[in-house]
Formats: sequence, C-alpha cells, structure tokens
Amino acid sequence: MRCRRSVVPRPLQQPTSRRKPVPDPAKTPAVQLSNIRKSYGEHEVLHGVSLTANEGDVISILGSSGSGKSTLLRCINMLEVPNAGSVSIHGEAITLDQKPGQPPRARDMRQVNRLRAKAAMVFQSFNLWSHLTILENLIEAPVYVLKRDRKEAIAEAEALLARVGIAEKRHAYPAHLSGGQQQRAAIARALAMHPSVMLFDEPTSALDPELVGEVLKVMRDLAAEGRTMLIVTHEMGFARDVSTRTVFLHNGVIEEEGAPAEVFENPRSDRFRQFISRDH
Amino acid sequence: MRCRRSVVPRPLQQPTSRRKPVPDPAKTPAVQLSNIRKSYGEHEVLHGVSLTANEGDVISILGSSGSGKSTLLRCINMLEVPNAGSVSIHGEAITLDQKPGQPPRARDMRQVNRLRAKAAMVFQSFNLWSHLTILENLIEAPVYVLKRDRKEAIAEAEALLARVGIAEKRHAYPAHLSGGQQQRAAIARALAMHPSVMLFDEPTSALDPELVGEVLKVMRDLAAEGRTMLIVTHEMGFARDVSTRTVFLHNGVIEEEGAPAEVFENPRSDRFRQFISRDH
Amino acid sequence: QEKTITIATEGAYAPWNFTGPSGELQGFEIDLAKVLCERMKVKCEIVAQNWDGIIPSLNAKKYDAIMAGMSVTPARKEVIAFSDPYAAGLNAFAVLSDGPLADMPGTGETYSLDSQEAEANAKIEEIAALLKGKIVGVQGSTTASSFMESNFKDGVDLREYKTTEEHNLDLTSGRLDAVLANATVLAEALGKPDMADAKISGPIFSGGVFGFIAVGLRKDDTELKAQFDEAIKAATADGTIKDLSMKWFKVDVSPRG
Amino acid sequence: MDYLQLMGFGPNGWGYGMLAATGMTVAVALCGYLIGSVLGSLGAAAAFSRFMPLRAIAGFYTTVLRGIPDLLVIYLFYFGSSSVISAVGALFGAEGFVGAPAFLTGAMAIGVVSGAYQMQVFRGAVLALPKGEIEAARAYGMPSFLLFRRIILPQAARFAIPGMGNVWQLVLKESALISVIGLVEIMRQSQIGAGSTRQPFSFYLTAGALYLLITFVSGRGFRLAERRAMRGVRRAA
Amino acid sequence: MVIDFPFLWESFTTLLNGVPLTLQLTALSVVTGAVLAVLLALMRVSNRWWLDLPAQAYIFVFRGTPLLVQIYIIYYGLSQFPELRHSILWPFLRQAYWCAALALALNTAAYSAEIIRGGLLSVPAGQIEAARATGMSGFLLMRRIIFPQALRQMLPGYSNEIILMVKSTALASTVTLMEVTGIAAKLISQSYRPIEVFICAGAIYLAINFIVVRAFAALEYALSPERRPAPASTADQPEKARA
Ligand SMILES: Nc1ncnc2c1ncn2[C@@H]1O[C@H](COP(=O)(O)OP(=O)(O)OP(=O)(O)O)[C@@H](O)[C@H]1O
Ligand SMILES: Nc1ncnc2c1ncn2[C@@H]1O[C@H](COP(=O)(O)OP(=O)(O)OP(=O)(O)O)[C@@H](O)[C@H]1O
Ligand SMILES: [Mg+2]
Ligand SMILES: [Mg+2]
Repeated sequence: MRCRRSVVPRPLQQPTSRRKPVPDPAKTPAVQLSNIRKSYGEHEVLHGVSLTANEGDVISILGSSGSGKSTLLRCINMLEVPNAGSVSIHGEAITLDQKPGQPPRARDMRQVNRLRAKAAMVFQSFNLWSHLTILENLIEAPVYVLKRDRKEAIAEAEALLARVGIAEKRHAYPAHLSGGQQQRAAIARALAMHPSVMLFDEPTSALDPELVGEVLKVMRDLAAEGRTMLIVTHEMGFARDVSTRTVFLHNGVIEEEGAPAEVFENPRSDRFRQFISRDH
Repeated sequence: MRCRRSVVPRPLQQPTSRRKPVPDPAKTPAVQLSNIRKSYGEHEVLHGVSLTANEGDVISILGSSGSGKSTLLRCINMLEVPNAGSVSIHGEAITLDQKPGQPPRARDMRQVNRLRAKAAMVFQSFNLWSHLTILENLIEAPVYVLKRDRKEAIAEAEALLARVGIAEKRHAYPAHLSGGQQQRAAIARALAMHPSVMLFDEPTSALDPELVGEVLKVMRDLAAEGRTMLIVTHEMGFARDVSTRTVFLHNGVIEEEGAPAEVFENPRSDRFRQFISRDH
Repeated sequence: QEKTITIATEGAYAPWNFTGPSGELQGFEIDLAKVLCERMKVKCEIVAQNWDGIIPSLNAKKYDAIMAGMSVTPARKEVIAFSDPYAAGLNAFAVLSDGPLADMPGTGETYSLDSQEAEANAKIEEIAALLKGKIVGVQGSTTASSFMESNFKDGVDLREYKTTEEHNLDLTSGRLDAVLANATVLAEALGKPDMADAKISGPIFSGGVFGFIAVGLRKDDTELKAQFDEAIKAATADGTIKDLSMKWFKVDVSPRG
Repeated sequence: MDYLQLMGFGPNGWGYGMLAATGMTVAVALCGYLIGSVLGSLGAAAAFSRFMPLRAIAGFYTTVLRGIPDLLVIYLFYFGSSSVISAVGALFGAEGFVGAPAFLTGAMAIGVVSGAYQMQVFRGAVLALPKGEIEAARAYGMPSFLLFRRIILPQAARFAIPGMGNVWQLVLKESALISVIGLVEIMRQSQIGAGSTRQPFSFYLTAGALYLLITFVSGRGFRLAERRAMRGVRRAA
Repeated sequence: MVIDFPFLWESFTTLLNGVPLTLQLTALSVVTGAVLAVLLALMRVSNRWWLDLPAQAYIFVFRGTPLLVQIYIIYYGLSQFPELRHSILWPFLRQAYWCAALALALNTAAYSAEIIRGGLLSVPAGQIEAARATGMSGFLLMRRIIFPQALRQMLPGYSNEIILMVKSTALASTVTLMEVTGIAAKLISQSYRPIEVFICAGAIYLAINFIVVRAFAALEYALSPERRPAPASTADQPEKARA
C-alpha cells in the first residue's frame, strides 16, 4: 500500500497563492484539494487548483460564469473525478486509480460514499427527486443512507422546512413548487444530513432579497457551530461579511485568495479588481 | 359573436391600485391583464391581478418567493390558462372558452400561437431544448415559427451569442454548459425572436455581478428601442434604475404599483416597505 | 376451349405433395392432378397454400380445387363439396421397436372398417387393452384423431400435434408410446435414419372414418365436380391411379368399393 | 444428405428458396413497420389531443388491436377485404376471386397491429419528456404539429428507440403469420422444407439463424439511431 | 354473412375451458421472466463489459429468433439428446407445460430487459447525482431513486409486453397444450368456420388484455402523483408571513 501513497496530497509542495494561510499542522483540514485538473473531452476546465479548508472555515468561491466553480465543487465529492490531483476530506485521501489511456476513477466506492454522506451538496439546479414529495426528499438520505430513525427524521425535516419557510409545501412534489421554494427545499435537504462539510452551489440564486438574508443567516449559524462550508456565490456582501476566506476562480485557476477583508480592500489580481468593481 | 364580448377586458371597471396611470386612450396597451385569477387545484395563487403595460414600458415585477410572479408571467402567454379574467396583447383579447365544471381553455390556438410568437419568454429554469445545440436553439423558432431565412437567422444568432459572451459554445449542447452560460443562451434565444413584448423570469439569477451588469445593459438598450418588457427580478437596483414601473406582488395580489422613484422612496404598503428594507 | 383451373395443395406432406429444393411441387397428388386435368381437357395451375387457410381460401375463390391429402369428413362436407375419392385413407400405429408395444396383434395385416367390420373391431379391442394408460399422438383434426377419439376414448392419453413430424419426434424422444397416422406417410418417415428405432405395429386400417381422400371443391361448383368425378372414375378404372400409387407409396391406395 | 448440402445452393439445396423467403420476410416486415409508425404516431398524437373524441378513438384503437390475436386481424383483412372487393366486383360483372394483393393485405394487417404497439411506445416516451422544454416551445408560438415534429419527436426518440426496437422484432416475427394468406416467408418456407424432407431441425435452426441475421443488421441500425438521438444528453456516471 | 348465434355461443363456452391454462402460462412466464429481465437490464447498464456482453448476447438471441423456433427447439430439440433424457431435468422437460413456460419466460426476459433498460436511462442525470452526493450508491440508489422513476417511464412499454405474452401463449398449442388458441384450432378444424371461432377467441383475448391495460393504466396513475395537478393545499396552517 505504501507505494501508492504518492497520490496523497502534498499541498505545501504545490504552487499556491502567496497569501494562502499555512495550515495549522495540529488540525487536519476538513477539505484539501491539491492540484486538481479536470477536462471535458479536450477542453480543460480546471488547470490545477489547490485549496485547503480547515474545520469551521467558510470559504466563498467567486468567479465569472463558466470559470469552473461548479466543476470544482463537484470534484470534491467525486461527482466529477479529477483527471489529476487529489482530494482529501477530514484527512482521508480518496484513492484514485489511473489506468493508462483511461479516465481515472475512485478505487473504493465505499470510501467515496462514506465521505459523500459527510459532505452535503446543494446543486445549482436543485436536482430534487421528482418522484418524492418535499418531506420525502428531506428524509430520504437520512433514513436510508445514515439509517436514522424515520420518526425523528420526519420531525427534524419538518422543523427544517419551517425554518426555510415552506412547511406548508411538505406534501407537494417538486414540480409543483416555485423556483425559490425548490431552492429552499434543496438547502433543507442538505441540512437534514447534518453534514460536517457543506458544498453550496449558488444557494440563493432564486431567492428574493428577504430570503437571501434569511438563508445567509442560517449559514452564519452553521458557521458558528463550526461546520465547514464551501459556497459558490455571487453575493459579494456575503463573501465579504460572513466568509472566513474568499477564493476567486478565473478560467480554471485561482487568481486571488485570502481573507475577505484583505482581498476586497486590496486585490492583487487585476481580474479580480475588475470583477468586484462591476458590483453595482 | 357580440354576446361573447363580455370576456374582453374592462380594465377601468376593475379595482386596481390607486396609483395606476390612466392609460392613454390613443395608445393600445401592449399587454393588458384584467382581474386574472389562477388556481392550482383548490389553491388559488393569483387572486385577481390587473396590469397594463403600454408600448415601451419596462415593468419590474418584485415579490417574495411563491408570491405568484412566475405564474403571472405564464398567464400572459397562456402557458397557464387563467381561471378568470382576461389577457390581451396589442389590443387583441385572447378568447377563452369556459365550460361549466371544466377549467377554461383558449378557444383558438392559432390566435394564441400568433401572439406567443410576439411575446418571447425567458424561463426561470431556462428550458433550453436539450436535443439541439445552442446555435440550433437560437434559430429553431425564428426559422420554423417565423419562417425566417435560415442563413440570416444563423448570422443573427451568432451575433447574439457573441453579445452575451458565449459565442465559443455555439456548437455545445445545453447539458454541457454551466448554469450562467445556459441562462445567457436562454436570453439570446428570446432576443432572436425580435419580440415586441418580452417576458423575463429572473433573467440574471445565475449570473455573476459583472454579467448581471451586462445583461441589464442589453435590456436598457431594448427598452430604448421601445420594446415592452415585463421582468420578474430580485435586482432592486435594476427595478429602481431601469424600469418605468414597479409592481410588487404579494400572496397573489398587487400590493404596490407605481413609478420606481415613487414607490421606492415612499412605499404605501407596509409589506413592500419591509421587503425593500431587507435588501442588504 | 382452354379453360384454366387452379388447384391448391399444401406442398409439405411428403409423399402426397411436397416441394423440391427449387420450389417445384412434386408427389402423388401433383402427378395425379396433371393426369386429371389432361382428361378434363383444362389447363391446370397448381399452387401451394398453408394448411390453415386452405379451405377458407377455396371459398374465397382464390383457387378452384384442393388436392392436399384431404380426407372426406362430415365436418368438411358442411363447408365444401368433394369429388369422388381418388385414394383410400390407410392408417397405422407406429411405436418404438424396443418398447412394450412393439408387437401388437395384427402386424402386417390390413383390415377394412367397412367390409371386415367384425374382425377390425376385434383387433381394435385387443389393441385398446394394450394401449390402456399409454400416451398416443396424432395430428390434430385428421381422421386419425377422430378414430382415436371414437374408439379409444378412455384409458388413452391422447395428444394432438400440428404435424406428423412433430409427433414422430416425440415418439423417438420417449414422450409418446405410439402414434397413429396415415400409413403411407409413416412408411416414408420410418425410412429416415432419425426414426430407425421405430416401426409399424398392429394392422393397417382402412375405410370407416379413414374413408377416402378426394378433391375439395366449392359447393356451388357442380360443373367442375362432375368433370372431376368423371376423370377420377376413368383413372381408377384403367389403373392409372394404382400405377401412380405404386410409384409414390409402394402400396396401392386406389379407392376400392 | 448433410446439412450443408441441404441448405446449399446446389441442385438439391434449399438455399435459394430460403433466401427468397428471407427477402419476403424483410419486405413485408418493413412495409408493415413503416405503416405502423405512421399509425402509431398519429395515434399517440391523438391520445394527447385536446379533443375527447380523438382521445377515445386512439384508446379504442390501441386497446382492441393489441388485445385481439394478430391472426384474426390478418384473417379479417384478407377475407374481409376480398369479400368486400368481390362483392363490389360482382356488381360490375367481374367473376371469381378479386382480392387485394396478398402482399398489400399482409403489410396493412401487420401495420395496423404494430401501429397499436408503436403508439404505446411513443406515448410512454412523450410522457418522459422534460415538461419545461415543451413549454418553451409553446411559449415561442409553435403550433401543435410543428411542436410535435421539431421538439417532441426528436426528444421522444431517445426514450422510444429501445421500445421501437422491440416492436421491430415483434413485426419480424409477426410476418410469419401472413403465410395463411399465401405468402412464402421464412417460417412457411421452413415448414414446407421440413414437411418435404422430414428434417425439421435443419430448417427451423436455419430459420432461427436467418432471423438472427436480420436482427443483427437491423440492430446496428437501431444502435446508430440511438446514438444519434442521445446527442446532448448528459449521463450520470 | 348470416350470424349463427348458437354456434358462436357454443364456441365461446368451449373456448373458455382454455382460459385457465392461458392465464397460468402467462403468469408463470411473466413473473419468472421479469426477475431475469431485471438482472439482464442491470448487467446491460453496469458499465462492465464482462456483465454487459453476456446479457447482450442473450438478448440478441432471444429477441432475434421467433418464439416458435425457441419452443420448438426447447421441446423437440432438447429431447433428441439421450443425455438430457437421462438427466434429472427430464421429468420437467418431458412435460410440454414446463417447456412452454420456460420458453415463454426466457423470451419475455429478453424483451423486458430492453424495456427496463430504456426506463433506467430516462432518469435525469441530476437526480442521480443528487443521490450520489448524499452517499447513495449501488442497490440503494437503484431501489430508492432510479427504479421508482424508471418504473413509471417503462410501464406503457411493459404493458405491451404483457399483452404480447398473453397472446404468445397461443404458441403453446404447437406442443400439444390446449389453451384458448389450441382449442380454437380444433374447433376450426371441426367446423371450418375460422372467422367465427377466431372472433370468439379474439373476444376472450381482448377481455383478458383489456383487464391488463386497465390495470396498467391504474398503476401508472397511482405511481405518478407528481404528473397530476397538485392536490388541494395541505396547509393545516395558513401561509405564514415570514416577517
Ligand atoms: N404546477 C403547480 N401546481 C401546484 N402549485 C403550483 C404550481 N406551480 C406553482 N405553484 C404554487 O403557486 C405559488 C406561486 O408560484 P410561482 O412559481 O408563481 O411563484 P414565484 O413568485 O415565481 O416564486 P419564485 O420567486 O420562488 O420563483 C407557489 O406557492 C407554488 O407552490
Ligand atoms: N458536462 C460538461 N461537458 C462539457 N463541458 C462542460 C460540462 N460541464 C461544464 N462544462 C464547461 O466547463 C466550464 C466550467 O463549467 P462550470 O459549470 O464549472 O462553470 P461555473 O463556474 O459553475 O459557471 P456558472 O457560474 O455559470 O455556473 C464551462 O465552460 C462549461 O461550458
Ligand atoms: Mg455553476
Ligand atoms: Mg418564479
């Protein structure tokens, strides 16, 4: 087994942004990506991205449309298997098999599934299960993956639905919900997993300003509880005020990374300066 | 035929918002909704909405999630047939047949299709045709519905794609695009119809601030050309700066309506005041 | 006066009527049809037709006559007419050579159910005792199946097959203890290596339900029937049918009585 | 006679006969299938129509024609059409058998039956379409037929092609039934051969092989069509 | 044509005797065939060539050859081998009933497998990914997310297949089984009135298949609540203002 260890991340050897905080060696990082590359066909979308999220970090990922933000998030839970690089969650590296001439794949799907259950994701396009009601969507994974008690899961799901304001829709099917209601259901579905790591892909895109405020409050609470979050967002306010670190992705590379106060005040990259200046 | 005239709108007899501008009788309004009601099953979503958009009006429709904004937009082009009330486009009323005990339906689908071709819609969930490439998506309706010349349609589509910044994706299928790219394609698809009325359902939800700015600029240009637009949006800035009128929908009724300067400065409805105060 | 008539046959019932590799029809009935047509002074066209549709198609006037080893039965007489017979229906049992039925009484003899009724019935009774509890195969809706049904109603497990090859296969596989079929067809089949283990056992029966084989005609076509009757009578009388029978069956099936 | 000689193309070989029968099977099946496609898509369109009578007719068609034995349909078509045509012919003094050509009748009968099955396949496929994309087409003013042709049909093809493959197989096998109306296709030819040579296995195995050959060739076609129809579809890993 | 009602009635009652056998053969083959079909479909979508290839070959052969030939070979063909006649399978294969049921089941498995595969492929990728992202995989993912959705999609096609099986049992008459068509053939040979007898048989098959069609329509309706318009709002509390 030793000889295969080479796929384990060596983040310090990677060329990373200069401002990247040196990780506290005593703490294992919650999520560690090193030198991730991902191509679709001939088209390389991520050109070697390295990123470390410590426990309790709230990382906002900014970037223009098509820069690879969703792809990066999907690489973390192996919905897309990176063509190169490594991912580890809570210090556990996902071992990838790379046969020559073939795309790499995860060696041990049991391991991947175990880690996925810890890292809940909210999809950009929601992806609610269309054959289940909203309540059933929320209890599905807790009951069948985490083997939680059904009654408890229902009680908790109802509380979550009330929290995001769609309790009265609990017996409706996703197709009968408005866009914003679907998005809230998707957020609640992720929260129902009690994940230690959360991956949010533009979780407030379909919400009105009032609701945006409320969802961001929920996230702040979660951050206070010490959950690790990676959030793709276009809400500059949120990135600035809530996140512990901001990452700016451009054309598949990290152009800017650091504490929000720092990067927003004093951006090093021209591209990022331009990006935030357009925030009208 | 005379006897059926009763379904033709009588907007002045409807209880409408006090600030509603009295329509100039010389101009036919581009879109006129009167007393629209819409239920799904027992659940009434729109409780009698009346709205007049004159040619060149840019109406921003605000409202919290689930308040019925998308439903209202979908009633205009008869994707949802209202249970009561009437819709007319460019002065032409859509005749509805109401048999007792049955949901109403449009009497003449040819009329509906003709009017739909004039009122292009951008969907909240994009709804790009998945079996066509982006370019094909753009030329589909112009070529087959409007019977435009294919070559010209292609040339124009390419220009539009360049304008929204996804020219290099023109031969990709929608499933291979990022969320923001899909949204831009959907906007371009609507523009390719040269519609005289545009129905936009949260057209910038998946875009980054930079692109939001650009799309809003496109809309400003269109407004300057005199196109009529109804835009569901959460962008308060846009509502305030670009639209000629702002409508605030709450629980299926129009709570506030008027020139943006007026309503934002001096909201009459408490609910609207509260709604805009949360804009962080 | 070159009138043309069309005659249908099955084309899959060797040696009565069958098809050669290149599609040409052959067999006893084909030769006979040519002889009869010559005597009737008509031009004949012989076509092949699937057995299931053979009678309906006659009545739909797709052709004018059937010569397909078809026995005269009361049920058929309800829907079509028959000419005078041109052959007698000889039937026999075939069994496995090493089975318990290998030597049923009367092997090698021929009994007519009409002229030798008493002897025939005695043999039938002896055979019925032997067949008790046995499984016997016949081709469905043939004279063989009606013979089995009227004489061996109880005690025998009767199975009906679509074709004679099929019951022959089940005889050799051991699913059947005996089959009853047209003796000429059995003789042909027993000559093939696949059926080396089987043989004819018990007497050959003729007459009675086995009756005769004749040309099937539409009921309203009395003129054609008269022509066929005359031609068949003449061919029987001058031995033409007997010659053809010996050529194709090695036995004489020409109608007697 | 050994197998190769029996099925060969020599003077005693049945090769040409079997080949001709194969041609007949393919021809009848293909015509029937195409007729069925037309009827099936019309039926499916009717099933989704706004007009109640059309829906009822479509429902009746698919239930009855799938429900009754195919042989009955063939009989009814063949003898039914011939008695009608004969009756009409008799009025004009024609005598004897005046029937629709057997090939045409067979293809029509198979077409009518397979149309009932294809209608179900199309219906299922249409139900699986993403609702939003159809709405988008409506919103752009596409009238029903254009919508059907440009959006529904190409998308439904994705879900329909496996089922359409099944129906094609069905039609191939069903073509064997037309032997009752006098056409010589693979199964009838095998039966003739089996009865004439008393070698049923040689013929039925050959028949099986010939059907496999047709399946193999048409299977390539369906595979290609499926690949084409699946353009633009993202598959979860 | 004058309609002979007594004859029709007599044929009809005689044909009814064949219904139990027709139903038994259908039920037996559909149930066993479905189990086999699910396995085959899973092999087909497994993305593993050593599972996919055998399944493809199976489907190719059983879909590609006529059922009649399959019954013929299983019933008449296998019995030509003395080895088989002396094996423990012979008590089963000796009987036409089991041979017919076996052939029907093997045949429907091949067709159903393709129908099921089509259903599995129609599940939207996004929903599968959402399930994977929560840690679901393999059998659980199949059972909870993919299969329930695939089921709705394949029901119309599968109802086709069951109707076909009801009708295919007719071929059992080639191996001496007297189900509805076997009896019909016999009646025809006694009466030479194929149209009348077939109309009676047709009525029986139509009745059976009508029940099948209705049952599937009901099942489709029951399984697709999300395709229906929304039920009355189940709100037991009025829509709360979120303020
Ligand atoms: N097809 C449907 N069946 C039943 N109820 C529906 C359906 N579509 C929408 N609704 C309900 O109607 C209400 C209004 O929905 P609508 O989509 O118009 O909201 P919206 O204002 O666009 O919200 P959002 O900002 O979240 O998109 C919601 O409560 C929703 O649950
Ligand atoms: N399945 C796919 N096949 C091919 N190309 C893809 C696929 N998915 C994404 N891409 C391409 O990869 C690039 C990055 O996509 P991604 O979805 O990660 O962007 P994003 O940063 O999330 O953008 P947005 O803000 O618009 O959602 C885009 O150019 C997109 O076209
Ligand atoms: Mg994205
Ligand atoms: Mg909406």
